Amino acid sequence: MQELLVPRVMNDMSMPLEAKLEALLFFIGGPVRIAGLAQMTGTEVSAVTEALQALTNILADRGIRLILTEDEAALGTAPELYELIESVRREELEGPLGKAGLETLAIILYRGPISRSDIEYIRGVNATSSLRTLQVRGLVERIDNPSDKRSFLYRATSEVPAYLGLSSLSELPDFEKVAGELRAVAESKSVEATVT
Amino acid sequence: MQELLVPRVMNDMSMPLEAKLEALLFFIGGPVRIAGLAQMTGTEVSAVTEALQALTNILADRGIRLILTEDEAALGTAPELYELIESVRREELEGPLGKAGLETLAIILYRGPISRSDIEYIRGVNATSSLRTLQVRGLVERIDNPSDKRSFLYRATSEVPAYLGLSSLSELPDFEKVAGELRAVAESKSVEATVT
Amino acid sequence: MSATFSVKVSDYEGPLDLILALIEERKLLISDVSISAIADAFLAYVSEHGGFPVSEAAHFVAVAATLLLLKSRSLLPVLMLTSEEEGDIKDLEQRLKLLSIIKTVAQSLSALKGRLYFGSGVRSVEPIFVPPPDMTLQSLAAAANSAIVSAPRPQIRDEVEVRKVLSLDEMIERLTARIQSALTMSFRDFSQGASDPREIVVGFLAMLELVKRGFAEVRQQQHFDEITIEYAGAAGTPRYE
Repeated sequence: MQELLVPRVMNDMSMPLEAKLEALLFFIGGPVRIAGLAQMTGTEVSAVTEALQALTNILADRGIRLILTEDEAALGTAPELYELIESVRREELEGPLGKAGLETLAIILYRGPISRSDIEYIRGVNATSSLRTLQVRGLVERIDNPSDKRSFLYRATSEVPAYLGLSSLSELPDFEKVAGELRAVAESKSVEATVT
Repeated sequence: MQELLVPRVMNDMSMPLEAKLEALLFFIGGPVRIAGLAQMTGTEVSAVTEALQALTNILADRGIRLILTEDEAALGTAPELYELIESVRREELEGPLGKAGLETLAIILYRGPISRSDIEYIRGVNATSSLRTLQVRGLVERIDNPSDKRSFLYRATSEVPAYLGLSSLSELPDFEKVAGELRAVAESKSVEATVT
Repeated sequence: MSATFSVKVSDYEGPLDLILALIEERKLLISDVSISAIADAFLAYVSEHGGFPVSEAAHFVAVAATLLLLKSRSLLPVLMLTSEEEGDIKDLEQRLKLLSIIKTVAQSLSALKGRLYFGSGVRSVEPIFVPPPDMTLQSLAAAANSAIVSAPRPQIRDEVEVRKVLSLDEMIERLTARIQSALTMSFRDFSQGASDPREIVVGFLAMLELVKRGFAEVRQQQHFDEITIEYAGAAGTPRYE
């Protein structure tokens, strides 16, 4: 089979930004930072975000879908084709996440970015091993805590919507409702704390 | 506890053959024999050929194109985007490996051939993108796992010891000690797996 | 019996998980009343089951102490809790509510089937060996060591004995001795020497334990009355109501 990248001198100005992003995401194969995409294509982040939205619509009922998180984008196979892909996949099988992993993931999704101690506060158990499992599976990543240099926060990666069969985290079940409920309970705590 | 969401009915029958082929080619990432595609999708070769024609048309002015030879099919980036893709590829090849890349390479050198899950267990983070970079740069290669047909092992290419001036990997600094320690860590993984 | 607070990790994911399970079992809503109602079942469960790993000990003891406070507040009106202790109770209630929401969500996440797979990128491009500038024998050895340093240590699965304020066993011994000598005494007499409300609570629980074991008879004529303890003779067969 001949080279897939057929060298041809041509002005790529004719291609819309969506097409460029699609090609880049396909070539790279995994999640790419939106800021990185802007740099590669020499455009503004806002333009990239807009073009990614357009690409989402273009791919809406295709075999390939766009997966978007706040700052990353990736192409993935359609969730409806899960079983087909699973049948040709040659990677070590990963079992489903256990109760601990799912609960920790849920806390990070609906309350994240969140520190380890806040996760432990909610679950009442040590979170080290759950966080490790989630990191190993690429579902969660550790970032610096902007308000405390010595600690870290955990947040979901673009592997999470892919893992759950969603195109973006906004499709999470009852996202607004649950996040609101959690906020309400958590806030009643801080009110309490200032009163006493 | 009430259900927040009714699980989606996953029925890939609703997806046209083009979409299935697109997903398969995307996931595999390289050329696939048309006979193989027919087998994977459980259809006739003639139906696959026809669907591939349709896919060619669907992708006619997109960032991803279908490349067809007589008996193989692959997805590729649009030829008009050659320069863009080439510049990204160069960038991937140059520059330092960084902490994640170096640690992954070191683990493979001292403890390879090693599975992705063992690397991930040792490092505590997902190894997909490090492994991809190391492979693209010709530092690491993927081989079949003799004890598990469904998985792969990773080992250093012969260029690495040559470049480092070693006639064998056992000449790496503190080889016995470091390899032993890595082995101990990887073994504690299987112990943990049986306990939990 | 072991007087340490312990729970088998395999059954419940820590104290909050156990409390939620007990509340749910009784079809109660989360409130200080329902938490207080399951306190006995909670303490019974933890004294009946085996140990738990070191890493869980701190979480468990903190929650158990708050439960003791709650229980005591509902049973011993003489006990005045500090605002900090009241805060602990409110806090526990809040954590249980948060976790309960999370559990529902986690369940619906596990019901999501199907997933999207990333592509493997374009693989037709032949790898080119380009030695990275930072790849040297030294940097590789350093990287291997740094990977080893942050790698997980083999898990220590020892069980620890956790003592909080006073262990139940110690209290039971003290109570037994005093009951035998005085035959009849009031709980107030018994708890007079206690400085920490938690100590009173442990005493109270120890008393309940004695009743259960058939060592003592406890009488309370009316609500808020003096609680009287009587020696019920030799250690007999345990009684379970």
